[in-house]
Amino acid sequence: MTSQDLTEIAEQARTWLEETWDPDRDLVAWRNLLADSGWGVPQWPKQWFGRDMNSAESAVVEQALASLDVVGVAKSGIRMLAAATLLEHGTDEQKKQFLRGILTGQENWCQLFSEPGSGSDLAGAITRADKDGDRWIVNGQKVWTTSAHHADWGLLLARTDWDEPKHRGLTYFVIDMHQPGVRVSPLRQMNHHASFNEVFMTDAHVEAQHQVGSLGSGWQVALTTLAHERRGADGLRSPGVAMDIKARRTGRIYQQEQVEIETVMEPYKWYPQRAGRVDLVLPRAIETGRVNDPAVVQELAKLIIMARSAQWTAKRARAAQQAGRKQGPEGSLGKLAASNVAKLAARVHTLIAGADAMLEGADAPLEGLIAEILMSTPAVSIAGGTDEIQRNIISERVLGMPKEPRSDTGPFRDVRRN
Amino acid sequence: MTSQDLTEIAEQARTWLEETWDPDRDLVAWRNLLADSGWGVPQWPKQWFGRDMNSAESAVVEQALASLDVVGVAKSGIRMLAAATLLEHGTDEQKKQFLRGILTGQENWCQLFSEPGSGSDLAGAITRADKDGDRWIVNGQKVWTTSAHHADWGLLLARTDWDEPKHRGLTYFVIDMHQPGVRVSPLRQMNHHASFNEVFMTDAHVEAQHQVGSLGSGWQVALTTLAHERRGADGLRSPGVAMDIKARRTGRIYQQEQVEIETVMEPYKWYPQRAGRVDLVLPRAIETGRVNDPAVVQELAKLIIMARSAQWTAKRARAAQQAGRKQGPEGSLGKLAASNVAKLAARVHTLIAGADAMLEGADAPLEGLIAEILMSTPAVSIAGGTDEIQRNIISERVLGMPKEPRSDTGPFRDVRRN
Amino acid sequence: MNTVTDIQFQFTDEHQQFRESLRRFLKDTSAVTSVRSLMETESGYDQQVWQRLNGELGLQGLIVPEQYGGSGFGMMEMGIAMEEMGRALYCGPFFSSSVMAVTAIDLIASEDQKLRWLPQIASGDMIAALAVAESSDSDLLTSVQTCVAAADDDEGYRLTGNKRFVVSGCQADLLLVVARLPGTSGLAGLSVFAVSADAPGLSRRGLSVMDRTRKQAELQLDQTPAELIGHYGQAGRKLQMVLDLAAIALANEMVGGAEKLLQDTLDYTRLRVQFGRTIGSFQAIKHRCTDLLLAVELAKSAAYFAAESAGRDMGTLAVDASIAKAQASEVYLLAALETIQLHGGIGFTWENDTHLWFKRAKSSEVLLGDPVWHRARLVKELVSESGGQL
Amino acid sequence: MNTVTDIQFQFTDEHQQFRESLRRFLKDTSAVTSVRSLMETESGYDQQVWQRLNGELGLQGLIVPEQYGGSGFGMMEMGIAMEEMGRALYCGPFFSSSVMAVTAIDLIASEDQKLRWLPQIASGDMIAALAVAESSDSDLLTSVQTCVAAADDDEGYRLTGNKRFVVSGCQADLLLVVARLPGTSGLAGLSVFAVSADAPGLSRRGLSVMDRTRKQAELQLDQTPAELIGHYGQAGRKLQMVLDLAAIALANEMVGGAEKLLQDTLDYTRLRVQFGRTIGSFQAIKHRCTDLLLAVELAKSAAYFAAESAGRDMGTLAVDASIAKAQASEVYLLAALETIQLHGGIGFTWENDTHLWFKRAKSSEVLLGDPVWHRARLVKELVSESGGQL
Repeated sequence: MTSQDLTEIAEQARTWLEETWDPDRDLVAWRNLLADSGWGVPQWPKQWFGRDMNSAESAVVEQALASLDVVGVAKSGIRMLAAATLLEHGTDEQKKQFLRGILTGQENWCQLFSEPGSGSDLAGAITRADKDGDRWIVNGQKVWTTSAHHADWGLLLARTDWDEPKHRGLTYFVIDMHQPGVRVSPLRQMNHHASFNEVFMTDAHVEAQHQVGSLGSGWQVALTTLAHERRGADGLRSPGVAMDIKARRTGRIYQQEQVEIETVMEPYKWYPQRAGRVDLVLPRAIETGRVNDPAVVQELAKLIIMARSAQWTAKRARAAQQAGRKQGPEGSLGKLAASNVAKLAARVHTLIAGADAMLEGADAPLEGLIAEILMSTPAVSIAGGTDEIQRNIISERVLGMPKEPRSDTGPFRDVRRN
Repeated sequence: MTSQDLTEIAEQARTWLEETWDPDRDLVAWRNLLADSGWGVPQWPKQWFGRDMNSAESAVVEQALASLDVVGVAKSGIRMLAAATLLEHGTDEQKKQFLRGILTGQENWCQLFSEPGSGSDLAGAITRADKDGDRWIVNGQKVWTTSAHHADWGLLLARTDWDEPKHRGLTYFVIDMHQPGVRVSPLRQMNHHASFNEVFMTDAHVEAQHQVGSLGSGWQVALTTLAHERRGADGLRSPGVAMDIKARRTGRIYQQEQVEIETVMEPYKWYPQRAGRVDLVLPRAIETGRVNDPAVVQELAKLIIMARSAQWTAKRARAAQQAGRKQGPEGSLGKLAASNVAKLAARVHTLIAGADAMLEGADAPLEGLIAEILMSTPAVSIAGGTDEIQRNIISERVLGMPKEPRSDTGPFRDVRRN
Repeated sequence: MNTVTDIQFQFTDEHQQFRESLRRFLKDTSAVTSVRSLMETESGYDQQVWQRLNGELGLQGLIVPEQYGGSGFGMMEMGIAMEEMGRALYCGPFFSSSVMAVTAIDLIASEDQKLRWLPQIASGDMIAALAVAESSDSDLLTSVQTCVAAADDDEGYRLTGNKRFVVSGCQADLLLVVARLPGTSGLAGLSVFAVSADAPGLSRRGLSVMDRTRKQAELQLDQTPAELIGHYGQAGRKLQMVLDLAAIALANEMVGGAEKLLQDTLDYTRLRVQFGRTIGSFQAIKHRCTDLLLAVELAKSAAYFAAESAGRDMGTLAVDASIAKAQASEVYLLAALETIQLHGGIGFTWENDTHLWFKRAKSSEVLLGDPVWHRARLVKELVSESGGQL
Repeated sequence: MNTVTDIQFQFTDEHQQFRESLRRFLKDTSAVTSVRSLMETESGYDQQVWQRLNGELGLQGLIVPEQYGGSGFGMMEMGIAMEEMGRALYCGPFFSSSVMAVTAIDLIASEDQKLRWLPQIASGDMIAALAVAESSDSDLLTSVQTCVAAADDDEGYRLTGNKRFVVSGCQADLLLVVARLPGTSGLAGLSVFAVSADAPGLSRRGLSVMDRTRKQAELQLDQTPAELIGHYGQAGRKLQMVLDLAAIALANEMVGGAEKLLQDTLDYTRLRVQFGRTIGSFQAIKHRCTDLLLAVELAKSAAYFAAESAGRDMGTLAVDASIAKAQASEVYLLAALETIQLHGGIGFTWENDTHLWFKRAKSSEVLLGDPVWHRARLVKELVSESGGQL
């Protein structure tokens, strides 16, 4: 790949965009054009709305879109996880049925993996799918399902064979969320938000043609989804569109997109508080005068040191990656570091707030923001894999420490479970 | 038991002591008298130098001895562990041979349990004893043996059967330390002291009659020794004779006893520093002016709070015991608490010392005492069972949490080891 | 028996019986379902249970001297009561009325005032609250700015100022308000005044608190008529003792809550299976539970010691209170965080009960002085004891 | 390539080669057996290795500008060198001479002085040391009391006072001594003076230090003749920069040591079998090693960042240095304590090597300011940056 080629690609994309892009188009109509042109997801295969491009090439295209502030294909929520999974493991029929709706944003998705009995141990799912003629009958309960209440389709992991070992008895399906056998119920959190749902499936149906991957390969297929989920989690943290660009925008497509973003981002609006809002700590300490207490200063400093070091560690990992070096341990520590930062931030916010830490809502500092931090930070060390699971994984994969003896081998039927 | 009886016993002991005690007697001669009278170890059986007394009765006798400042039988070192083990598991012949020498202090003992390959896992000992006609041939290495260099006899745990499971292939012996096959080598610590030894046994001999308990019962016998060791560890922490009493003493027996004590206590002289010397912290902070730094004050306060709470927890356990209530969790936490206190104390001593924490010896604060604290506290969480082992034990025995799956069952020959 | 007897931690069989009967009572009357429904009400407590608490256990007058209609018990018994209430997250104005207000009246009020108020408080018929704090500052007394002035008619006094964080302030019939003589600072010039709940110039408002199981109020006083309690401008030292006794009671409540959380965690880890094993069999979990046990037991010892010692030696009250409160604050919060963590996702839900205790822990941490303040004061007291200077 | 490029952490292949060649060199010349024998000698280092360090790697002049005979590299390269030396516990006056003294001369001295001293230091022929501290106080500069007076003969100056904790002070040929104009305080009135090792009125004595792998000295100066470096009484701010650069170098050394200890621990837990399993397979040990890894990696990032940033933006030097030093101090000590603990009894013996690094960690923790001081300063700098007042 020479930079010559890249320049050509950029040129080509820009030409098409300049001809086609119109901010007053309808959002779905535009995205259909994007999908058909292959410029919306150039890294996808040619026969499926893409252009078979590598990451360097598609980065160039992305830049071309960004430079014109063009609205892209729908990427929010877990739709891109669904797409990646279907592209890798789906049948042509499935790709034909689902990929376009994913890109246009007309159909929403959710992920049905976690269960009340299998939080850390996802492969221990006991939601069952039993074959009944041409379809599957699904019974069980899923949990922690973001956006299940406006999802059209669900990525479902269900047990189809109880005699195989745990990881080998699962099958992966796409389930229609709009059917009587599926009930979605919001799950309120201790911080008053309700970002997740429980999903109850009682004799719910899945068509045989909506099985993804072969029978019993569900765990392998799920790993694809999970790998993309991790990448997506990084994406969530990336900065959005700059304010000045936003201010310049006119056109109904932007309004339509904004509505879409607000709906999708609704469950995540407390996430910055969950992370501890380290940015607020120094200004708060100055404004309350607590910065004059050397005991408070020590804790404040510990937090700033930890938070900056965590950022630097992430940068160090990216720099090494960009320089083409193999990943060192620094690349695996982000989640654990974030968890420590959030915990310490809650301590420091309490120290600064003093008795005001007892308040919430309008009476509380920053109109309840501090209270939201204090009530939300405990989630960081749990959501998306507990700190304990993180430590297991890092100790084995990064430090190369030996695995513990396992207690869950053998036929799943005989494995102890909740 | 009425208090009438107890008064009578006290009277009886006092009468005998007043008749017999003479501080100008020779130490060994006096202890022989004590042993023969049964007043030296009244809780021991009548036929073995005791009076079959219960703990309330023997406490009364002990008080009578103390009130006259009478020198008691030799109790130092691990001789009382040897005695307790022999009394419970030894043959009459063994008791006859060893008990008197233990009480008079003429013979010294050491404990040969730990090995380089079995520190936390004492029952994993691989020192072997092989039967050779009328005696046992011992080969192997022991470690962490206090006072091995002036011991006459050793309490030895050795493997006699490699086909039995770990805990069942061990046998307990008394080994003569004065023989060519036994070599004692001091083990220097990072704090410059050398309180322990390595003991190398190469074709060392043990007479058949010096086997304690039955073949293969070594672990059971060792548990007796270890139970008394824990009690002894508490004893080590108990206050010695008050200074004013010491000052009043005249008589050669006291001098002889003093020499004995100094020899025996030599390996332990850094133990107060190992525990962190919390007593020094506030005076040092005041004297250095560091008490004026609010950041230092916070750490100081944390230490004082932890140390006092640990003391109170021990008192609470004793009070409950004395009130006849069954032991609560508070009784099992002393060692872990002491370990946390020592760790924090080292931090606080460093904070107070500032750059002086780099020094040792005469240049250093308190003539090196602070340096000794800093170099000794890391031992608290290891010696006598690591914190990790403590946590395993407490979680299972006190909290009733389930055991982990074991990897060391089956014939010892097949168990993975160092 | 000729054994060395420790003077501390002398819980008797009667203490044990008291604890057990209270625990039974609270199990019946303060189940978590009740707590959940009460916390959403305005008053925040069940009037009937409050009456039974007096009728069946005489608890409201636990530390009220017998001559004023109470049971005449001390802080050790109060410690037990608070510990059990903390365990059950009992919702009611007990801490405010029967601990803070009773202690203040008992230490500061005149004989006449005691006769007027204590019997009613002891019977549970009157609810009283102590209003000290005005800001987020941990140094409650020195930060008092509410001002007292003699009334125009020369009868009584008038108070002007704002009070915050008044525990059960909206529920109280009688408000004990700390105010300062103009021009004074620190502990000097402080007095306590009685203000009737319907006094003119008083407005009360429920604060929006994170811990809904313990209501707090904001008071605004504007030339509000008030009756002096005790001697004019000289209550500073006594008030510090009142706050210390309250902190000790609170510390006992907190260790009760912490122990309850530890127990929940142990129960859960013994039941919850992941990877074919109960999670309580994983070594990392076992070690953390052990560390939590250690923390809770140390905090209990300090809370018990302070309560027992308060009945014997008021000279060490400040030190004991600060040790107990600082430590209970850290440990209760730790217990709450560990309980959430070891429950996994479910521990973060509203449906799971842990957050109720978490919010009580968070709240108690900063009520009556945060741990940093208590630690600083502890060392200050020890240094002055030791004759050193700080 | 069209990807966002981070400006930090740009280690090049040349950096990697430099690191590797130094690591190989130290593996050969600074094996722990050598360290053990050198630390018991008076000079504390191997003269031959010192010469090879210059001859083969040109290390002594690493950050000496090229016009003075050095390699003209920056703190990023120095960070690598120090990290590798910390890993190997290299014994020699490198930190003193090639970091502290070179930086001081480079930032403060006149052209003439640079020409006189830097080439000799760069070649390893002259060893220089910087003498600042006089007490245990972490605020090295403000606590300077060593006094300067004009010499009677009006030629040069005379210094009187005591210096402590002078790294390689007994090994140095040239001593750079910080002294104060009478009547000044804080950073005002400070100068640096060159004092020859054989100057009259100077006596040197090796301090008895816990970390025998890095010698320290006490200096007594009694009317000792000295040559002024730079401008009279105006070196305060520059000296603070020198100390910050030294702290950054030290932080890099420390993370090298910490990483070495982590590696030792991992190696040991993978080999050591107890209860029929390697202890590294026990979950509690795995989690602790992971937490240690996290700590070490964060500290490395901060140390690397500070070193790299020092070459780019001296405006954030104080902040970067304090972050790096405070964190490296905590982490190195943690690593040492965990390494001892996870080795069990053997980890506490003299025979095991861990204590050598433990003592270096303990020592580095309080050298050039303890973590409490650095944290306080960090916040002070950030507040003043943000325009707030402290």
